[in-house]
Amino acid sequence: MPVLTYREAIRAALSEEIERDPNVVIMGEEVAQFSGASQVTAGMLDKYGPKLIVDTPISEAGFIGMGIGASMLGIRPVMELMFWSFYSVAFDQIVNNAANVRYMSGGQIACPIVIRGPANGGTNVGATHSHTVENILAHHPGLKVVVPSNAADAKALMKTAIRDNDPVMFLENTILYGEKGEVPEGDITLPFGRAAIARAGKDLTIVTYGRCVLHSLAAAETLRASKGFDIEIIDLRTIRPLDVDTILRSVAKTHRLLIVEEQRPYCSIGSHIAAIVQEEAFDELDAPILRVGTIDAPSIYSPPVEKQQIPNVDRVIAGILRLL
Amino acid sequence: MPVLTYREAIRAALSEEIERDPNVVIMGEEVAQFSGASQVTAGMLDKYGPKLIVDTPISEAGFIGMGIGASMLGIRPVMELMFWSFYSVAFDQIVNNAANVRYMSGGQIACPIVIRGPANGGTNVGATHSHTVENILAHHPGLKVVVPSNAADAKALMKTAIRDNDPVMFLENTILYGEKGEVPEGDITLPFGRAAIARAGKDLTIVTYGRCVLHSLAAAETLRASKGFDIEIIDLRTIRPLDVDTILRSVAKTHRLLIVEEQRPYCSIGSHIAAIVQEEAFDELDAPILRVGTIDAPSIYSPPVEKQQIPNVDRVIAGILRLL
Amino acid sequence: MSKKSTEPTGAAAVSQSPAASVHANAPANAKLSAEQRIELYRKMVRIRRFEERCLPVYNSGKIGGFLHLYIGQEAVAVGACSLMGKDDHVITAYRDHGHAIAVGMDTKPLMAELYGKITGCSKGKGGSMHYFAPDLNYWGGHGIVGGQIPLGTGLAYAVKHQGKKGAAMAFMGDGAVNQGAVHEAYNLAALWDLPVLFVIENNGYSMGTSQERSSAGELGKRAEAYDMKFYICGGHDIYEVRATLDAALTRAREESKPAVVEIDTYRYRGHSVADPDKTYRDRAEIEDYRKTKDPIQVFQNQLVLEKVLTPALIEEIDAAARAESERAVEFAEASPFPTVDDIQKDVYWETDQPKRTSEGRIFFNQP
Amino acid sequence: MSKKSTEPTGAAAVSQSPAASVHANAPANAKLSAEQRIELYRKMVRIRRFEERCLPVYNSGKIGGFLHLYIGQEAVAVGACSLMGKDDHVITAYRDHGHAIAVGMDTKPLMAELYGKITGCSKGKGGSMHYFAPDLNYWGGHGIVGGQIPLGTGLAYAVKHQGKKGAAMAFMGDGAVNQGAVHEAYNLAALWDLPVLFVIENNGYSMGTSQERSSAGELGKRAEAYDMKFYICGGHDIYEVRATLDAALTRAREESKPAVVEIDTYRYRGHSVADPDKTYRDRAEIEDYRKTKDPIQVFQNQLVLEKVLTPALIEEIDAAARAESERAVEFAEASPFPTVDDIQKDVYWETDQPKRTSEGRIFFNQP
Ligand SMILES: Cc1ncc(C[n+]2csc(CCOP(=O)(O)OP(=O)(O)O)c2C)c(N)n1
Ligand SMILES: Cc1ncc(C[n+]2csc(CCOP(=O)(O)OP(=O)(O)O)c2C)c(N)n1
Ligand SMILES: [Mg+2]
Ligand SMILES: [Mg+2]
Repeated sequence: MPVLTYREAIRAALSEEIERDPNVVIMGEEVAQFSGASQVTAGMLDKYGPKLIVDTPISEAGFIGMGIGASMLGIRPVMELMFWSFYSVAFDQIVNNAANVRYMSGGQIACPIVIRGPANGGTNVGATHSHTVENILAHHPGLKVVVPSNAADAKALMKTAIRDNDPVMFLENTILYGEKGEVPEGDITLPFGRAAIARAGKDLTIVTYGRCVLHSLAAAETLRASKGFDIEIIDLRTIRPLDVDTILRSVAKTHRLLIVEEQRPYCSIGSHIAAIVQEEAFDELDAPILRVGTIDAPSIYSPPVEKQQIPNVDRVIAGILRLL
Repeated sequence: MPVLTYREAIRAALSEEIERDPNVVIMGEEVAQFSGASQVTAGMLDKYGPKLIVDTPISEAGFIGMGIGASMLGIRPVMELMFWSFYSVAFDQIVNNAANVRYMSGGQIACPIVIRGPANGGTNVGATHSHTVENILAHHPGLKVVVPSNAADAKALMKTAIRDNDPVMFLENTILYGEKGEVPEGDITLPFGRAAIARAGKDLTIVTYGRCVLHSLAAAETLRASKGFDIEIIDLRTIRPLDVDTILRSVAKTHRLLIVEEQRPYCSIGSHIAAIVQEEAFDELDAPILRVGTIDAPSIYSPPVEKQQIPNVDRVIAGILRLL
Repeated sequence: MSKKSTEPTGAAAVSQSPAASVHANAPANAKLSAEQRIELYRKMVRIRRFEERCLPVYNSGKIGGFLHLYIGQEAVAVGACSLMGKDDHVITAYRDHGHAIAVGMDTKPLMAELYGKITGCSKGKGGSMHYFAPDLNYWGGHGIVGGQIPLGTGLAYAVKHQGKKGAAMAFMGDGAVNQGAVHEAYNLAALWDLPVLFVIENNGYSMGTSQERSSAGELGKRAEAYDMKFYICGGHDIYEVRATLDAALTRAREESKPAVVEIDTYRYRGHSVADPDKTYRDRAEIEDYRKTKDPIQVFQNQLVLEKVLTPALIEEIDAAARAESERAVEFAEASPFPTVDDIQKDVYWETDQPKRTSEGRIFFNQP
Repeated sequence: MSKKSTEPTGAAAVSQSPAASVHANAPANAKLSAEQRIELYRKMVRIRRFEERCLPVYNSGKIGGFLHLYIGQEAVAVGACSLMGKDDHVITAYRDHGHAIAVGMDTKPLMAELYGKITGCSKGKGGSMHYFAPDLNYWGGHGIVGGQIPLGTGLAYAVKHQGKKGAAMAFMGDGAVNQGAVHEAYNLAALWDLPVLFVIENNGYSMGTSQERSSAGELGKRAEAYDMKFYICGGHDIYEVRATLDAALTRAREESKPAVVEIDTYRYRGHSVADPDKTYRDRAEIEDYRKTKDPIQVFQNQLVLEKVLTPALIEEIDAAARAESERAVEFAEASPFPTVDDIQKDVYWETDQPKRTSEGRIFFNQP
């Protein structure tokens, strides 16, 4: 199987879909001539031309709203936010127009738009550029939220996202862009809402997604070697829809749950999953559900300290050891 | 004790604070000449003049941002959002500037701003005007979030909010504005983070806030009469800071917890409280923590149906009956 | 309902000695047949009678939330929408009844929508602010001031991208121009030559705030900041509205160029029905407009002068419009409400299909 | 560090036969003492040497995140900030090193901030984009494009509200003018006569997007949309910057009037140090600016003409600036990092005090 970086995998999905469907356009700040601030769209302008690969002014509310409007007429815009953090200036367009227009029109309108870009900390870009926004997006019915952890998933989920007739919020990760993985060739898609068992195990369940899957896998291997723990790791892949069944099945087997997420704790995805699991698997739990997340403060710049603020292998290990 | 409406209580707090501190200004769309879309500031223009009671254009990002900037120099702006829903167009100013500027400056700057307005459903104003935003605000460290359920609290908490040196998000409720209550005279404040036991009981704990306190009290009285249940109701009053100790103490007594909130479920305040309580009171719980909230869809317009979408007395009773 | 609370349209109400519209000979108007002229007039009357009929329904408590009436502004929506070709699109804000009827929506589902009935044009989910008819190229009815303007720009983008010769008209009020999203859309449209008209219905007030208290400078002229063309015209004479927008639309379609069109108009009622309308303007101001510029009267006078309308026809049109709104009320009254199960329909495209395409939980219900 | 990677400032680098600045006699400049002129020059050199010194540190991996260099634009910040009185305030975007030094910040905590050290001006919490010195009326350093502009408007509002005769300068780039918040702030400032200058540092590019690819119309001229005055000037001649801003500031302070000031300038380096700077402009364009308009060279030539600077003094200033940046590096190197406990400090005013004022849980920690 070919090995691609996460970045290349997304680019491959974008390219294949643009070739497949004339309604697909790629838009955002610096996606064309500059070849993408994170190089995701590198080379695409040359290949597909300026009608399909479009640089925008720094006007997120304007161009995201424009994309939503265009999607109502059947265009399938894939809009890059240079950082998902910048959704803050387009927030109204996303949570009111994209999420609600179908509802307010009694189901007459579909918005097949994808909004994509990196949403993560760990790159020392400070409090205004390091938001993890999956909880805030997922809170809004009408939106779908995707957070791939590896190249193969990123490609397959991006293809699904572009073909989806609902607005899909696609959250990437600047630190994962360079990570390599085997990516099956051909037109492979993955349905939303199907989690992956990233590692099967029986002693404890870790529910996680995005880059934290990597931390969790490393922590599990370390503790396998040092303590013989056999940890199951569930990679959610999508946040809304959410594969609750896979989580519940695993908890019914391990009876212990740790949630690892790169989110600030208050009303995080992890808090929601904890609420669901304690409700629906109350009798299965042998211990409280614990969470490892981002230390509750704006993102600190200081590079070595930011490493400690967000989840890392050591903090995941510490979390596991509180449960086992 | 004088009886005031919730609306009058807030107005009294605003008036007393404006008289107390020359740095206080009231600003927002239609707060002056029109006397407030919800009449909260009625009469204040005549009394305090246009320098202190200021009508703004429909530019939430602009005027909220302006207020934040002014607060850095010691002004204490109390900014009205005609509906909290409109925070969506000022989102960046709130979550990046108000919440982060202290942090990014290493603690050099304080933002003593209050942003206030109604945040609730139930008035048939549809999907774009009925957001309950407490979870999204509370998620962001740097912000404080207040949600008073009655006139006395509204007054005392508003006074605290205006004197507070951090940005305070003050969430009112259009349906509560006309509710009357006794309000002690004089300069009474309430510290943030101190919940009220709205009703003492021993069979079950309800944690709630805002208008849902009223539903919960009514449900408790109904079930007291019909079934003899003795239900404890905790009114959080503030969402961040959160009075976790009072919740835990109550759960240690009742061993059963129902959370009632007017929020969509995914990553709601209730999901977060459930996550905390299952973690910190795991052995105290005799049953799963349940939640009664808003049915997970954008706000429907249809008046009789919207009544069913948000929590109401019947739905709270149904929730209680699932636990007792 | 009592006839008293309605605006007169009978010939007796003509308070001015009518002077012919100077825009009657503009190409867009000169080519109109008598039937077409009557149809324009009829639409304006139908809008007014429909909205007047809403008032007692609202006061009886059967309509919830907001009700923003368009009364006084009818010539704008009717004039504008009468120019739409098959690839032209319209979007507006919450004051959206006029445009809905102007594009051709049936008043029964409109009234049912106000009642929150499942037979409403948005199944009772949207209410007064959220009328939509994508089949008629009408994209609503939006509640966040200015938020629809980027959407309208996107409609124009799509039309252009798909190689069609259409244009989008994105309507907003005078207060909306101060929203950031409007400015961003202006720049995008001008930069990319998108065929969109930003139509400002300047009725002088954003709620209780007069234009001079909310906006620095002149509204239409702000287009110049983006090297965009702008037009300013009166909104009481439907011929003037049509003449102006015809020019702007033709340019948009042919040259793919955006423009701002500021149309001066006036609303007779409060901002919404809940607005007591006592704090920010004089009754005299309203009366003056009503007497001298009422768009229905002005057009009626014109068509009488043109001998297209007769007193009998005027009465007939009015009676028909009243009867129509009565039937709309009957339809709405007789229709059922959505059920609690309907709450979670129309949220996602996929869950509205017979078979879901994704797996897992997509709604997070609680008891 | 190698001298090679730095811009020359020696007299040898003067590539043009210097012509005296036509702005030398403007009141703001005519009144400057020789010492003051030298100080202006010194600040520009200090900014440049400081930033040049950052580069190898960045390349060694000791600076994380972004590093947006101001090299080429020094005359703007130094010129502008040299006009500040005690009630004048400044705020800018992420390209904020120049303004920081211009308002008088010490370079040691600036360098330490880049290292992420607790001795940094923002305790290592802000990094390159977030320099602040409220004690010097410098309100930062902001990362969201355009987001600082309403804040700057608020500074002006506060100054006016408090009855002081000051003004605020809110800096932004040419790309930022297309943000909605900027437009909203323009309208507010014009409507309410706030003493704020919106200073556009037009360096021709927003990242890789040239002005004509991002903005319709002319930037400064957009002020007219709000009936606001605007000024356009070159940014390579510090006298011109000072003459223009002096007029605008005086008007702002005296008449409480806002204005837009567009200053044409240029950045030599990529958008940030990570930008390979290969896709969107020619090297020749950079070289041309550097040769003909380098602000330090231009001012050096001017002051040599004025006989205020001598070759020896030029060398002395340069050497001192280099030594200063070297000391800044030493200071930063020797300083400690914040601890994990520091992460939750400086979030809330109240938790930074010896005693909290609220009760309950305010942070929600996890293991
Ligand atoms: C972002 C936002 N802010 C405030 C409101 C509340 N609001 C609704 S309509 C309105 C006035 C708008 O006036 P204008 O644009 O002139 O339109 P008109 O009502 O006159 O048709 C206001 C302030 C809103 N819906 N959205
Ligand atoms: C809202 C927002 N969108 C995008 C970015 C990413 N970004 C940072 S700087 C920049 C270019 C800004 O250019 P300009 O305003 O001309 O300032 P300059 O960098 O030239 O000083 C972009 C797109 C951002 N920080 N914030
Ligand atoms: Mg208006
Ligand atoms: Mg620039």
